[in-house]
Amino acid sequence: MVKATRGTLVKCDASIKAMLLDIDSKHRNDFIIEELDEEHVLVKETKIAELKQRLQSMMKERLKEPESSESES
Amino acid sequence: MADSDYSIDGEDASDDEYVGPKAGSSTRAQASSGKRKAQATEIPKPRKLAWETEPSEAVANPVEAAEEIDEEVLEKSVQEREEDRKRKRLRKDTKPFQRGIIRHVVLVLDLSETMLERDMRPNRYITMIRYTQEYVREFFEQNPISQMSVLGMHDGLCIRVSELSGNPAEHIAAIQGLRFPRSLQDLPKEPKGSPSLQNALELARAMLYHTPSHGTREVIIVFGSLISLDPGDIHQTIKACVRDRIRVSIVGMSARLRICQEIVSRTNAGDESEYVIATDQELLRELLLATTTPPVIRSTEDTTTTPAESAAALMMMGFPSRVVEDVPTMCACHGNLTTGGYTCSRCSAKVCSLPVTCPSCQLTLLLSTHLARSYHHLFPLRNWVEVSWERARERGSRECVSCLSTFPEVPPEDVDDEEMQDGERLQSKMDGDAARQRRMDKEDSEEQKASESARYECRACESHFCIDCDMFCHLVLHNCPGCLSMLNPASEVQENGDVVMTG
Amino acid sequence: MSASSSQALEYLELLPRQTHTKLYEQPSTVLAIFRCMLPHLAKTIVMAMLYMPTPFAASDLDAWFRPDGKREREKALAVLEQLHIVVPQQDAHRRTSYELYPGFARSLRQALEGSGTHRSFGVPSSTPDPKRVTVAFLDEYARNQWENILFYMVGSTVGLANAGALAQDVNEGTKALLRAGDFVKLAHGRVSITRAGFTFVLQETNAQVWSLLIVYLKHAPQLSMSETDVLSFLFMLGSLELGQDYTTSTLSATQLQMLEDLSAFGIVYRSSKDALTFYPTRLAVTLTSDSGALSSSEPLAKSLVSSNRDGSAQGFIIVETNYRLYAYTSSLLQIAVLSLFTKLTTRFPNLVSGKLTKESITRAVKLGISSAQILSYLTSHAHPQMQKTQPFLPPTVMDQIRLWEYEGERVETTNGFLMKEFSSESEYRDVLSYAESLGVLVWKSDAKRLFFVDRVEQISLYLQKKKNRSG
Amino acid sequence: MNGIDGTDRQVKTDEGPPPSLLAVVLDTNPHAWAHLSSTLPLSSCIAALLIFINAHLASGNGNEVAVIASHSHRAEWLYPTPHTTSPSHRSKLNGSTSSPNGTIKIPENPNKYRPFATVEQSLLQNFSALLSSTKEAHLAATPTTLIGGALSLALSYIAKSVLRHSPVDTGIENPLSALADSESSHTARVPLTSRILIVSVSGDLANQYIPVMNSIFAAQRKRIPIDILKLAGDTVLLQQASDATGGVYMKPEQPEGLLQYLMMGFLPDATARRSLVMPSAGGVDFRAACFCHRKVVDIGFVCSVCLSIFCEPNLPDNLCLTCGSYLSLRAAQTATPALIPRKKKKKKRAGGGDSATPGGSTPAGSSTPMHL
Repeated sequence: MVKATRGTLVKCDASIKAMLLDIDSKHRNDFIIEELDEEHVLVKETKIAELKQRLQSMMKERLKEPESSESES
Repeated sequence: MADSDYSIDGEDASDDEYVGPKAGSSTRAQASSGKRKAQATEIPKPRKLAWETEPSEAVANPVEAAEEIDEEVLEKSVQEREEDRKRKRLRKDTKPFQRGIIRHVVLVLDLSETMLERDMRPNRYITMIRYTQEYVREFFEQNPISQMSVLGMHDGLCIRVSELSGNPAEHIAAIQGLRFPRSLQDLPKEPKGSPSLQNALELARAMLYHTPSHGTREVIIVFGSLISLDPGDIHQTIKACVRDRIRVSIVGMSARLRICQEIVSRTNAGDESEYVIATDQELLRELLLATTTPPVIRSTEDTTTTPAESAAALMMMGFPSRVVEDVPTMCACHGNLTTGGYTCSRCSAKVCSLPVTCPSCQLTLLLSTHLARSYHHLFPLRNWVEVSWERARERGSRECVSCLSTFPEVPPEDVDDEEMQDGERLQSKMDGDAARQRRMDKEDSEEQKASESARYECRACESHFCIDCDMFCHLVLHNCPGCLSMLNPASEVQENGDVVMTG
Repeated sequence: MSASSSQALEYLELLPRQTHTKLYEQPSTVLAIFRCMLPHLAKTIVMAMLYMPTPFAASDLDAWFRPDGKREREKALAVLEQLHIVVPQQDAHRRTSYELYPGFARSLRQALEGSGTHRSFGVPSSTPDPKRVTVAFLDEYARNQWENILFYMVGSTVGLANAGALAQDVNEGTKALLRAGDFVKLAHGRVSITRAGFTFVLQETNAQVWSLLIVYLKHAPQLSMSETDVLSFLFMLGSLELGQDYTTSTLSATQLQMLEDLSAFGIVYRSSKDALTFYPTRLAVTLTSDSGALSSSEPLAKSLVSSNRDGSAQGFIIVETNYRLYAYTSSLLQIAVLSLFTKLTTRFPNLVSGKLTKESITRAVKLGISSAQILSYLTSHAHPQMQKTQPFLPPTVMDQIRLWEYEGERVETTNGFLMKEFSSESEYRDVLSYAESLGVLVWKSDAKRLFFVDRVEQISLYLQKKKNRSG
Repeated sequence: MNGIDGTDRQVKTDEGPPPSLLAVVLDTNPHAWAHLSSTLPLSSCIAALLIFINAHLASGNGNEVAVIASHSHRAEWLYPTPHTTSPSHRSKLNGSTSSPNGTIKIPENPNKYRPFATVEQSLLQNFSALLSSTKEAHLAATPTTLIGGALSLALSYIAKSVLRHSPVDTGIENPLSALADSESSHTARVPLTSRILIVSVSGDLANQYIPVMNSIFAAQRKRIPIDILKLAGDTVLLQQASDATGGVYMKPEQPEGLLQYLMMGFLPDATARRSLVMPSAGGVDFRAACFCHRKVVDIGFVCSVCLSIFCEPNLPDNLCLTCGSYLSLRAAQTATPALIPRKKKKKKRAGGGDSATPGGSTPAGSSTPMHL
């Protein structure tokens, strides 16, 4: 029988996926429903906002962004 | 011959040489109009007589500069100036001249090193190649039953780019082949050396030598150089061209050359308007496209009466039907397998596209629509005249007849004016329309410019049109919606199938 | 179909069959649905079937379409079936044919022919109104009301000092509705705008109106109003004539109640609460006509947005390749919207200037505004001078805005459904190709027999049908 | 959420089909309708046409319509109404119709969608005015209809509407650019797609061959398809029109079912037609009819001056019947402006002046080919 699972499809590159899995494993696997392939993950629809936020903060601490010197004007 | 006579221009006009479809005619007409007006007021002659006298008058008048316009131009509003510009693009002359519908044209391209000049982008050569392809397409659109050949002036010689034929695809492919050769052995024909006008004219003359007499023989030269490196006396060649009634038009890209001027004026019975200079790319394109209009047939000086041996001829032509086949068969023209095509009405050979000369029996095959495409050259739509406020009031027109867009409101007139006008109207009635005729003559003779009331009137049906419809009807449609929307009693007289109501 | 009507279409599609049936009783509703909800080919199909004496055989329908038009055909038919406009049937020989839903067909015919006595296109007031108002007044009224609503949402967020003063005209009902629609939220007694709210503000007026009305519709049952009544009244409003007064005597109680709310939005105008007539404003009459498609009404619809009082309803924004932005406007609302994603520096009486910077864009992205929204806003309000180039905005700026967004957003998300556990390869292929033809397919994995769709209703219908057929 | 790549934005901006302008040319030739009256009276045809027009207006919000009657003695606007006496501006747009002040008062009808009522009302009124202005004399004067005039009106109206829709034109501040590409301004943001529908009942239209042909070429150039619904009679001319412009051609067996033909065959606009199979004229006869006996000919003889076609080479006095030029028959027999192979050329030149090139003499420009 065909089953339809509600969720949010997240498309990202492999490095981001690794970070997502990392976040997931640290939070009782509360986010990810299913890993689909290298670049796609199925995430609970209700949790997507939180996941994004966590990803953002994780990126901030891990990646040192080049200081943008936009304010030349 | 002035532009004013819009009635039938009979045999009597033939002793006057035609000035040319381009700029020349208008200025001259303007010069003559003043005089004619004076004369017309004195003697209210019957219609025909009034303009019959004109040709001699016009010829007697030297071409005068049209300086009087300047003052008016300053006063014009922006809107009017825009309309002005638009109307300039209209054909200057819409008299129903006999035109050479069946044309034989040799297009000569300059492939000398001056074409590498970069004043046009990316250079003259590439610009020319690009525009001539467009030109060929438009040429056959306008002249479907004509023939063309392309030559190139390259390194002192004149090379044959494509043979005389009526298939635009062949010419376009050949012109493209100049830059991007079709076979690997050929090198691209990059511009090289000097051009030779004499060689080009000789070759063109040879190509046109056997064309039938009912068609025109034209050479159109795109010339970018300032020299011509000739092996012999070019004046002899020019003489030979005149003898073979070849007409040469030259589109130059550099300064005016004396020799070009001479070639053009000698081969065009003294008319130099066929020698034009393109100062930029846009102009080059425009000037090229201007030559797609069939040329006016000019009578020679010595033939005052109908010549014993007329050049006009009755041509046999086939009107094949389209066939659709289930199994592909070979076409006679290219040897390709096709599932459909046309079969020659005489020998049943299958050809794949029209118009074409039947490859097996030499019958000209075409569709009736191809002939119809040329009709608007033969029966051109007359230019519409500007409408004064007075006239607009008289007609009470409020919107364009064909597109129903509203005209600007007619300004209120003074009571005095009205009375005067009434009187005038009465007067004009008594004169048997002479006054109106006169006014129209005047309007007609002037250059096409914007109308103060934004209305343009067709003289035949007296309908008023807006500028956009004016442009559309003259450049694209070639019909007058006003005339065609009324049953013209005159049209019933001619049962010939070529009823022309587009006055 | 524009973005605005597709919202309404989505809402309509989700309605149950009974609601559809009831809706289709009114010719004006049917006509409005036909005019602005259906995809173009669906209209063609409906019109072809409307006067057809027999059901339209599926094989004939196939033959009518070109082979490469299959995808469009499936899409059109899916929408029609979803809305219960077309009913598929099977005859004894198991051949499928389609028929129009009789009620829909009857109403559409009445609408086209102008027959019947349904009086659903609005009954004009028979007595001349002594206090007749002009179209200009109605436009002004509508613009004021609508701008107040927008300003209420935007003003406080960007912290304009006099925001409160301007927003006081917004009545409590409207405020509650905005909160219910999750466009704004109250935090510490202050109104602040939400993501959905930003999306809302950046839309074109017509789409805004529909967004708000759909929220209104969703909450209609709570106010003990019947959804059908509300919907058909809205559709009727769309077919009215601007500047004409209509009588309220033929309206139902629900509709009378609605009138009050709608006049608060600026969609209709009533001279007083118990007036016997009402005037639809431009917001109402353009409800069912895409303002974007109409060249002449476009500036009018825009004039509702841009409060350039000098009447230039044209665009006013100039963006230079160096990211500088100049906006010829004095409207507080426009300035507020601009300041959502621009670093504004100077303000003159008729001009504000600023710069698109990385910070300003990322800030906007964080608030939930997408780069596409920013770009479409800038494009649709580009100054005529900018409109001469194609595209209107400098490509470098467009690319940079997108890049700034993606820098912050490293993932792309799509809400929807994962289809799995297909019993056989053929079943998987079949459903997959159906989803593909509907255009709902987002991702698939042939190896795992999985695919992801963003809409599931039609697919589940399809599966059900399949089951019935086989079972 | 939104797509990552920039193409998504593009798709979003140009949604929906462009507005479409339908110009209907209704052939109201009284003679032909008299023949048809038993199967399909004119009144029911107009009723069907009105429903069709409403359906067209409903199919797109920007859709517009124009109706022209091609009557026996004149071609007349039915919609929009021309205002010859009182100035008033109409809006022909479907969405917002301002009431024309004065001339036509549309009674308020709560059962009718307002834009539909406007079209219907003015169409019927103009039509009855046209009928009442038709006199016996007009009917006696001609058995045919002014399709050429009606087509010309429709084409210029469409040309103007297209101009109005292109933003190039609205930008009054840049007349130069408007000028530069008034011929090729197809880059308009909201381009208007237009088509012409001719509901034709008249048979022979040959008396308007040239105007109709000119119209066909204009339509071809502007890419305006001409659809033909032939209820009675038969003319090759209209078949050619639809074939050359890529329009629909239908000649229904049962004219009673007019409405269904209209709804199915003629309603789809250019956007929809891309994915539909539309009926076309099929085998079109492109053979010409000769000007002398109106015989359809396979091989004809064409006057080189005015391009008149004759079925036989023996003309009285060898003068062209149309333009009166003297025509040499020799060319007709030896035929063809054919290319002579190069080999022969040398031989001929050696042989001296072949008669094919009469030295020096140009064709006589004595006669002009037309009657005004």
